[in-house]
Amino acid sequence: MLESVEKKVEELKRMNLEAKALGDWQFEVLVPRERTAEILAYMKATGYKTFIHLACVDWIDDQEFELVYNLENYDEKAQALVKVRIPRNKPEMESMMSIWGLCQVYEREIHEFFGINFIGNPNLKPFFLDEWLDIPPLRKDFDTLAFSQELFEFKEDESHGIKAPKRIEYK
Amino acid sequence: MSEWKDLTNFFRGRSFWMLHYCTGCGAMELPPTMTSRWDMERFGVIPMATPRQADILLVTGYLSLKSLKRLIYTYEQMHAPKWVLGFGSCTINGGVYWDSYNVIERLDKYLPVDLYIAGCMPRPEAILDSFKKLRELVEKGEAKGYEKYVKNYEWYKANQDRVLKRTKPVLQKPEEVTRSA
Amino acid sequence: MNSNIIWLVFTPLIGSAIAAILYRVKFLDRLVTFSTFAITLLLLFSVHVGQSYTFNLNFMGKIIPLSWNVTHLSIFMLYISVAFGTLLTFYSLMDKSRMKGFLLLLILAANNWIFTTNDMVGFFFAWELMGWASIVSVLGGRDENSSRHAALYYAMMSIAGSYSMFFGVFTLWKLTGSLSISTNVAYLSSIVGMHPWWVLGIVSLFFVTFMIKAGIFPFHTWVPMAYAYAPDTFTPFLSGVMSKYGIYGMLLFLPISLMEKGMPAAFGLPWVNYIFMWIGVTTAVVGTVLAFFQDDVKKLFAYSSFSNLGYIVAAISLFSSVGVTAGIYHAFNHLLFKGALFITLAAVISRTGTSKMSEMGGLWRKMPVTFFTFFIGIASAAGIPPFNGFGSKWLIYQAMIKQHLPFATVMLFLASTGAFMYLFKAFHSVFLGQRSARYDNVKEVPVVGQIVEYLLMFAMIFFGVQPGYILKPIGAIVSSMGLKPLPTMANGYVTGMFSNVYVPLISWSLAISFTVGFILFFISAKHKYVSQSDNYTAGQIPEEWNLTPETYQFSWKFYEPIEGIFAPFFRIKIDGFFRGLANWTAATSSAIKEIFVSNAQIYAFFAVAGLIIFVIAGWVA
Amino acid sequence: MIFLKLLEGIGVGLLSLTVGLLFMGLARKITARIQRRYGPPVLQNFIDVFKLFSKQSISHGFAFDLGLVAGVSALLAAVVFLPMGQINLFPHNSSLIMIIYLMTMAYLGMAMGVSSSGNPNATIGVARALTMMMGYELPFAAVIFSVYIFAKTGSLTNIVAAQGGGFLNWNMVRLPFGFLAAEIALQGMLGEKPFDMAIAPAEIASGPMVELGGKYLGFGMLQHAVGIYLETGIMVDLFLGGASNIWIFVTKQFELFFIALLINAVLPRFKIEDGVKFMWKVPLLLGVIQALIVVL
Repeated sequence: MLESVEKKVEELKRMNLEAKALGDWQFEVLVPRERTAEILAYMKATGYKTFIHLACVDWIDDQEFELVYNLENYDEKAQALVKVRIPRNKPEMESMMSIWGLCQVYEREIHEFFGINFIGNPNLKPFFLDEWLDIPPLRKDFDTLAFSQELFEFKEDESHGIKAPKRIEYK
Repeated sequence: MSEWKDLTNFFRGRSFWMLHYCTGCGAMELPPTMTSRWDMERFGVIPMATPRQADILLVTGYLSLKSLKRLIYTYEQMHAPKWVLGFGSCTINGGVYWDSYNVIERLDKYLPVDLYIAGCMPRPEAILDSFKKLRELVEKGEAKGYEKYVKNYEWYKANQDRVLKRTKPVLQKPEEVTRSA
Repeated sequence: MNSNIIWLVFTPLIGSAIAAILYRVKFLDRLVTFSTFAITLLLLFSVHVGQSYTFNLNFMGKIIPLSWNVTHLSIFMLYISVAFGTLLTFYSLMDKSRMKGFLLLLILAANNWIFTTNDMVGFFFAWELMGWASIVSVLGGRDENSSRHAALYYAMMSIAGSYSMFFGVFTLWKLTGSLSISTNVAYLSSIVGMHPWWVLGIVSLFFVTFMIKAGIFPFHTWVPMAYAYAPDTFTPFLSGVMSKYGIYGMLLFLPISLMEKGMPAAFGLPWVNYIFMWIGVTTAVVGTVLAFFQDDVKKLFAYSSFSNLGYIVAAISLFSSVGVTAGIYHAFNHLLFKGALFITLAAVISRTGTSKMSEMGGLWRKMPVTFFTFFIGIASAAGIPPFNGFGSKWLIYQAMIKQHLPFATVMLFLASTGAFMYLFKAFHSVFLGQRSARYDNVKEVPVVGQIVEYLLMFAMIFFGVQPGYILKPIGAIVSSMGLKPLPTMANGYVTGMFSNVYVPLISWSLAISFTVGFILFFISAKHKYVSQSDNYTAGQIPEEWNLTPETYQFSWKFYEPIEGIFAPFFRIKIDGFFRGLANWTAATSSAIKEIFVSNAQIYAFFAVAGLIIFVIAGWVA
Repeated sequence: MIFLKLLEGIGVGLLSLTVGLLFMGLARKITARIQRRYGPPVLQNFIDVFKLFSKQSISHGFAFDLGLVAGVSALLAAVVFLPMGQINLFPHNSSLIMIIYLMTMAYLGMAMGVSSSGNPNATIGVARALTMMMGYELPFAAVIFSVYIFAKTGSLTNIVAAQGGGFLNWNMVRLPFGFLAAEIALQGMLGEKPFDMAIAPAEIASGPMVELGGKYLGFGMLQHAVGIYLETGIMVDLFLGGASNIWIFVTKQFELFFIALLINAVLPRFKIEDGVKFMWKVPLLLGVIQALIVVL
């Protein structure tokens, strides 16, 4: 494990955050929503200058969305995952555009696919999907098979051997 | 007059100018088909730069709703007679994207497909075979997709509008949609 | 004694007076102008070669003989200028600009005077009248500020030219005691073998004036400004007719000529002619290159005029029978096609209200007659057979090659190819491409304008297919200058030194091949017409991109790659040279003023020194 | 008599179309062989043209129609003045400059047609083609005028006649620098690589041809065919001593075209300004050297 990663994890733990190393060069840190801006600014100031990606995970059993800010430190060759959990019934989050202007695009995308509202982002217009009127498609409660069958008019046809596909259950 | 038609069909079948709509992985199969290993120019098939010049439209792979719109626009800019070749299982039934909310399943609901090439992806041999098959169909005067499209334009248009110009949610009722502006 | 010659001068003057009274009523003003032009054209039929008239003007006790003499050249120039003027004034009947008819008539009077006079006083006076009337005419342009600036610049250049000519006239008068042009030219011809440098100096004084008026490099700087900012219906006259005064003057003095022995030769030409030829070639190339990058369509064609005059100068400077024929022929052709182009531009500008090419486009559906006139105009200007510009360009190449001047010919060929480029740029930017929505209601010019356009189209094709009608009078001019005229064959032939071109044959060939082409076009499968926005756009519909016709029109930075190649040459500014000269003159004049106002002793010193110089000069002379 | 000339003229036009299309087919075949492919049938281009004329098409208005027809017709009108072997319809009227200016009409027509469609790609292609034209016309003009001065005549018939009497009298041997310069200029004239910026399919969607389909594209192809015939024909008359009969003439044309083809098969594309600069450096220098040799 990289020494700097170890150090960073210790440092973050001292700041009352849940942090743990995930591998030799990667660690994650769980941040409460109201401290996100502070921690991200801190990370940026201490070497993790590059914002790579913003991801979102829909933990439907916990009724929570998890936003993952993926940061990179190219000097140390280390990576940080800053995770923020927000409640699913009130999907709201502060925009991090003041720290990385690049966040604008990712937040716009997350808004489109998960319906999370980013406060302070000026442009959250739909980006990929044309004329989307259903619930955001990457939420776990969105039934994509049913949607597909409904929209594209799937019909079973025994004579041509077209059968309804089986739903795959993930465990 | 029928001899004249046969003659034109004979020439048309031997000079397919192709517009390849490279959406998916199928585009990868075309370079070997064009170059020295398989050389489709033997059959008079050469790639063209714009739909105005092309005779056949090769849809190489899955089509998202967004690219379907462009494909229809492209198809309508081509000059008759024109033919559509559906390429790989994605154009037949959606392929691996069978349950995707944003990838269409059957291309021939929206455009008149004259010939499907099965496979995921089809090999260059299959592509060459399809050209030969299409040539036979054209010579017999059976490949009439463009006429079908004109004749059944309302049906095609309705299908296109159903997926491209949605006015209400597909699954949910409007009040259920929780979506902030 | 043929007094009908001076009526050529008086009729326009009378018309001018009437028009000046009526100038507030625009239509009457235009009508009087047109009728005067038409009457002058009719009067011309009574004027014949060889007629002359003399009138002794008693000016404060001195007898100044004013004489008129009609030569082959003058009758030719009179016919083409007055006929074109008549056409132009007929077109101007519906003109709404601030152009004043009486000024045009003053220019006509001067025009007739210049082309017929045989005395230098009359020539100088008419030259001044023409100059000042045209300067005031330039003031009436659409953009008041720019046209004022352009007129001022033009006036400055004109004044410089007038001084130069005045000194020339004065020197000649002092030398020979005669004011007759033909006498003086004969005198100069007789002494050129002994004193080539003197003759060169005197002739240069006149040539500077002519070069300024014709806008030859390096005196071209006023041309683009004056042409671009003059009233739209005056520019055709400015470019078509008025630039030819310079050429006419040069043709008067060329026979002197510098062809006599005693001058060192270069490449089979007297070196003065050789240098003059290169000035012409430079003019042609510089004009072409500058024309590429203009956005103002009138400016573009102003540079084009400038370039074409370079052709003419290069041709006549050879002073061979082919060269002079080609030069005069090109002068006529240039008058016709450039006049037609500027008239169509006036039509377009009157309908669109702009002369910026980047703001136009796609007008061909709305103005088909204008479009076709413009099309034939640029085909002529590019020298495409069977239209009228072909014969003269072809003859110019023949003349150059006969003198074994391949490099100059190649440069002229470059100018010709370049001409095709900028002509197409103008053609595309004005008429082809996407039409902006604000021109949806643009209409074709009124019937009067259309008649003129049809006539011009007819003339461009007719004189292209039947060059003999022009080449025969030019043959007479050439032989009157003491050169062997080109053999005249049937009307359709253009005969050069190396080969002939029978233009009607080309026309027939074209007619048959077009017929075949259209037969093929109509028997093959059907086509249907679509709107201008139905374009291939990589699958995207232009509205989705928020594309408007204006943004979808390619007319800005049309020849950017070429611009990069020529960029180093753009740092040289001829304009800057003249500005520097003006500043220098101002500084010098104030320094000289110091001499007179500061100290009586210094003044006396300079006066004595000047006297001594005069005495010595007189003794030497 | 006139009727006979008319028939001959039409025959010459058909001949030039046939030979041009055949050359294009051979070009595809040879290029394929260089790339180790089998290649299309030699007559593939005839099939293509026939198909194109049988297709329906769209037009952008009468200027579009007129322009495309003018593109072929003006070249066909020019080709009858070209002396080719024993076929020389108008021996007293074959001025080279006249033929070149007549060809310009075809380019003007084509440019007008495609630009009136309102597609900016087409206009960009035309602007590139004209820029390139400025590049290659300059060395070509230098060569033409050298030949003029050398042969003391401007008529192609006489230029051919002056080269009679064996291989050593050909201008190719007499004026080697000029021939090289003209050969490079020919590459630009034919629009072959490395000078094919005008029809760059990947950048500007085949440039001038972007809006052409059906018979309009057919006219475009025919124009290219006649263009090949005319340009190589002029070169044969200028440098290869003409020919005694049409078969030798076409063979000589094909030799020139074959060289252009080989260069085309192996070279990538110039940038437009580099293309013009190249033309104004190497071939122009050669042409100027030739002109100097001729004049001095």
